[in-house]
Amino acid sequence: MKTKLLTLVASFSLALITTTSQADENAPIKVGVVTFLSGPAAGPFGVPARNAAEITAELLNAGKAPAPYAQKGFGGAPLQLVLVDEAGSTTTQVTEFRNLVQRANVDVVIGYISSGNCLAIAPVAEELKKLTVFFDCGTPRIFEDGSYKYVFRTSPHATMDSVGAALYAKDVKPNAKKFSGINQNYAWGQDSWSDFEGSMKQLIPAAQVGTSQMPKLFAGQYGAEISALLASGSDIVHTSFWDGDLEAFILQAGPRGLFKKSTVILTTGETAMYKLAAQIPDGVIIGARGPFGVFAPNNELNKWFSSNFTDRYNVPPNYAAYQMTQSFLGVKTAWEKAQAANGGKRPTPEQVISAFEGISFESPGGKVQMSLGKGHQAVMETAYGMTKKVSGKMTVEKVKRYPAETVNPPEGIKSADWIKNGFKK
Amino acid sequence: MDQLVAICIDGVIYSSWLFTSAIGLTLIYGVMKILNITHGSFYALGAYTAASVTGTLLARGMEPLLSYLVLLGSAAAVALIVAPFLERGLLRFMYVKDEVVIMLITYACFLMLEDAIKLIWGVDPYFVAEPYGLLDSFEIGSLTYPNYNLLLIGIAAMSGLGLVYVLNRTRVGRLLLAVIHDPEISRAMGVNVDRFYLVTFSFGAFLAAMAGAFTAPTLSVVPAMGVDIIVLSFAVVVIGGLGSLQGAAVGAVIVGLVRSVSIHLAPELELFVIYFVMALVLAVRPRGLFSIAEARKI
Amino acid sequence: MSAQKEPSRPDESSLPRADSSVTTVLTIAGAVLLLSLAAPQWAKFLLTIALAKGLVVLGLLPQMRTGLVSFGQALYYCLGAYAAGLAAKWFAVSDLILMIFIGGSLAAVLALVVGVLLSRYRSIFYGLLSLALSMILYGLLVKTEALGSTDGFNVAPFTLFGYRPEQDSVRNVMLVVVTTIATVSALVIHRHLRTPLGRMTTAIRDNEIRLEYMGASARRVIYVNYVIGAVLAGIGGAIVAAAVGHIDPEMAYWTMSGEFVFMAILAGTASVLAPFLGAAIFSAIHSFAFDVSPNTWQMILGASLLLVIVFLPDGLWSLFRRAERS
Amino acid sequence: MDLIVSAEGLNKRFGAVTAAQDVTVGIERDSVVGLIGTNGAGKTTFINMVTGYLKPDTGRILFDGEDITQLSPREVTRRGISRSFQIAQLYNSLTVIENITVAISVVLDNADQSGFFSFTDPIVPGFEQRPHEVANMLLERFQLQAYRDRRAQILPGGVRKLLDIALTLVAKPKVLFLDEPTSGVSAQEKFGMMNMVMGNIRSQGGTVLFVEHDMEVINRFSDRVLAFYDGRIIADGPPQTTLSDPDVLKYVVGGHRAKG
Repeated sequence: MKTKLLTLVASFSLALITTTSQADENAPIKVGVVTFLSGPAAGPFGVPARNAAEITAELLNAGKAPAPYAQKGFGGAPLQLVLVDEAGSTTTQVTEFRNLVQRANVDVVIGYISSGNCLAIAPVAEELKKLTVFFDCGTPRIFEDGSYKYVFRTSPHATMDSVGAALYAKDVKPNAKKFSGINQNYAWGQDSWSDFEGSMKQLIPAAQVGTSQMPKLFAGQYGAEISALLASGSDIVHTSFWDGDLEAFILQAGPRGLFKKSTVILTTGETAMYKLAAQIPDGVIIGARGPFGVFAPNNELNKWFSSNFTDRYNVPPNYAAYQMTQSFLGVKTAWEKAQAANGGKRPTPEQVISAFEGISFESPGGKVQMSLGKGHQAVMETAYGMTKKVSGKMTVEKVKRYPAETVNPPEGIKSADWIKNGFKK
Repeated sequence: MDQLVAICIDGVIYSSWLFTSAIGLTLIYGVMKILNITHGSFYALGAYTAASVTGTLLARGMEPLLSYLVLLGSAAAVALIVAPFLERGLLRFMYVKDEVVIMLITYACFLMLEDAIKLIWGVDPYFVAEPYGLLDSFEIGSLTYPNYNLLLIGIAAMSGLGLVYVLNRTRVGRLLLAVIHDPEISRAMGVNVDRFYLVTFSFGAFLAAMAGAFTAPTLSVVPAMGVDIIVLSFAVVVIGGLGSLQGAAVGAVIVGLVRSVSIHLAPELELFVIYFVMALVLAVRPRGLFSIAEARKI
Repeated sequence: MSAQKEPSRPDESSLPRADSSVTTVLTIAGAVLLLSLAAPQWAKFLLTIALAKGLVVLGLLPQMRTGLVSFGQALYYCLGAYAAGLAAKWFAVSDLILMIFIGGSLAAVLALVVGVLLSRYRSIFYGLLSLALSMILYGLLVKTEALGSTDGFNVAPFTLFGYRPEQDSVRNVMLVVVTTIATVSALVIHRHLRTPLGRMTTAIRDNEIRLEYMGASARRVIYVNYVIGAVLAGIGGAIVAAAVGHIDPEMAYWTMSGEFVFMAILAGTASVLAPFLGAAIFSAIHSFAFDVSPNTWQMILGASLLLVIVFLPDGLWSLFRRAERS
Repeated sequence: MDLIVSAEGLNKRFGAVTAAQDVTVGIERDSVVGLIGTNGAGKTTFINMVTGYLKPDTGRILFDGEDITQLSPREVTRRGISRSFQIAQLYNSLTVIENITVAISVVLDNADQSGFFSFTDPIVPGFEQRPHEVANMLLERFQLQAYRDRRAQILPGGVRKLLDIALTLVAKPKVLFLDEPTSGVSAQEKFGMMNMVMGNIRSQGGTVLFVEHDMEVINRFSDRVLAFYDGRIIADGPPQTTLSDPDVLKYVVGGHRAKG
């Protein structure tokens, strides 16, 4: 044990030395990357995101990215990744974040899938004055309940998913009588459902709630819930399940004919659509938490990213991967803008931040605008579609795109209120 | 009416799943007084092995109906390889220690096995959905149930009754009861207690692995799937009374039914059901419903 | 300190009287404080959390001496944290000491009630019932969306006697406060274990029937120890809430309780300082494992626990004893 | 006559086994009573009932005129009845001195002398001495000094017995039951041990009932003997008369010999 303590101290003193070399222009830029490397969220989000981070850093360092990202690394300086597992309590995560910043002396932290962790990290990032970019976590509370200088989120927040889902539901089932939901019994599931329910009440006032099932997170067994959903005789069933729970739900609901009985909306369905191509029938509504994966625009950047990613890891990138790369490109844009303003010299964090606020940049998922939360929160368009097998291959049809301003609240209005007031601008 | 039927069916299905998942735990505790946290690891190992092996074989064009045997086989394989290694290699040296300390030892093993699983299978989910859909399905009112559920109920019943038979009707069973009652005296009387422990532990592990293996087709096999099953089966066996088979059965039925009632009538409460029942039962019967009486001390 | 002489055993025959250990504890505490104030920021935070969790483990110590292990200590850890957090959120309480006091008292109130029930339980059932109770709190908090469900909520920066420490001195203030509380608690527990009541704790583990035949009430002893444990857990939780600045239901989850027992076993119950050692080492291993192998840290954690249990049955503290003997 | 303990018509069955049948007996204050009988004759059951470990199916037990039939061992002990055990009941992980300290602690605690805030040694009720003085006195009286810091676990059988008895004396009992104090002690040592034990008890006064298989010991130390057989008291009186009673010779002494 003692030796381990020593190692810790040693690593710290090492860190001290490295910091002194900050001044040098092309010294590597240390990027702390925090995603789930263990636990249930590792498979669907954590590891794809880590892979995306690694391949993106590698391609950027090699200068192998299309315009406008052709410049090496960030403003010519190579990127050096420091990985941390997001697993464990928020206390652990706050501790590890501090270690990242003060022991590993990273220049910027990109990460966090769990909303709880994002909420906990934000104030700490302020305290430590460290540029921190959330790439995936969903809760709108971060910039609606707080205001931060050093914290950015380059992915749209979760409200968009539910509102988009409701809009699509209205488009395909304008006169639905009943809608139900099955969502995990924790913040993400509860928020997703209340946003969806709220939006539906606005969009299809006639529709009633059949049942709202809230199984325990990672319950795995949904027999009874599915019976309840079947019995409710709903036209629409909404679920924000992800990962194992989503897949288990599909596997169990399929044979029991839920997909035949009701139109099912899987807001994160994109992560499962290829894996479970055999089990997902046609006509299931799926989303990707934004214009990612199958919904990504057909542009240079997307081709570059998805082809490189697929070649390396033999699977197409899912939305978590897209969001990670998006964060890197966002920071890169801000960094280089600041560096240019700084006469080509390495910008201070403050300069990067002021450059970052309110910018818009291109990502494999399309246009990203940092237009909420005083320019710290991104908005994007979103898209939903219906599954359709074409010669055994899983695809989406009837894809509808909803522009950013229709699925995101305007600056200064909380998502919940915005929905309650009928999406008034 | 329709709902009542649904409640019962769902309850029974879930109960049988719970029972299969928990019975191994209560068996090992009953015989060895070990509250075995690696139970969750064996559950996960069973699921992973079953999913990967069955998946590959089916891909190689194996007769689908054989997949059930493969599921069973993979569970057995897991138990035969990992369990003896754990019991002979580590646990048997620890029996002198405190119940709680042994429990922590299994906790440590659980942590390591978690990562071991990750190293072997990675973090991507595994699927083996075929066996679930294979057996057609039955209709009740407006509800459809795959017959696979009946298979699960059968497995639960068989493993339960099987154990009861072995314990009460066979010579081995009686010897085992003797070992349970007093390992020292049994040893003195020439019973090979060590072998009984080895076999019990391996069989308990097998039951856990089997639960995992036969659950695998109904879900996606992902990291940490063994974590929740631990507390869940703890709750079930504690409600029934640690170390008691009929207790585990009753516990499973109670939890299963209460849960399915709450899902159909008050979904909001589902989250607490198990712990409420557990706390309630313990408050009334400190050692669970079918507790085994303590021997007199003086 | 004298309690080191033999593991998990009260020392000698002297019933409560001031003894050498007081000075020992004070010196060690002082040394720790001085060293840590010189340490880097991240280490200060690591230590603050470790000491706070050490308090919870300290609360486990008397219970473990009676041979009872609570797998639900997280109940009071979380309760203390939420009590402090809500006091800050709803009543704009920001004073660190007041928050800690509130956390501790609320834990005490609940424990005084629950303890009546729990003191009837022995062996594994004591642990399992406490586990069930903490999981019920977990469920309740997950259900309360008003409090952010599993996301929890942030706790505003604290003040101390009306002044808000500067950004860069926050860690030091925190550290001084925690070290003081830890020291006092350690001394209180040390003394408690040497009072007639405390003397009975180990006796219960060894032979409860005999103790009853001496005219003592084992239940009372267990009850008192349980409440003490709850208060310390509540205090620890409140400190963590203030230090981390965020709280969520995870704090009541069974794995959290497991972590506390883990720490307790790691260091052993020989001395009232052991819990803090255990917490510190655990945090160190954890952070180290995260550092060197983010993909397989559980492996390292599990292995180290296993090694300690197998080779140091009385916990790491026994190393000190050996050193002392040789 | 002045009865301190009186049992009236105690009956106790364990399933088919009759452990006590209509046991009625009065014990005079400050007497020394020997209990004899083959194993399973009901001696220990009698003790267990009087000390509250077992509840009789019928009948009642009076202590100083108070009905203690339904009281728990703790409550019985607090009223002044202590017992030692056939198999010495000690705190095995503690040293001899710590075992005694626990006993003293219980007495102090019952006297509400938690002493958390008092920084001077409390006075042990009944001894009017400080804890360590009481402890040392007992060590001395029972010749345990040599074992002072040994764990109870590793003590020789005889020493365990002595410590067990020493522990019972800390509460200054009015009535003391000794369950086979000399079992596991060699014939030569028996008398020495009994002398020491009885001496110590006498020195602080009180009534003694002790179970013993060795008739010489009974003869020497008891001034009254109760002979148990099949859960009943088949003879009761001074040693000489009881030990020469034909039933006793047949069922107890003989039975005992038969057992070897």
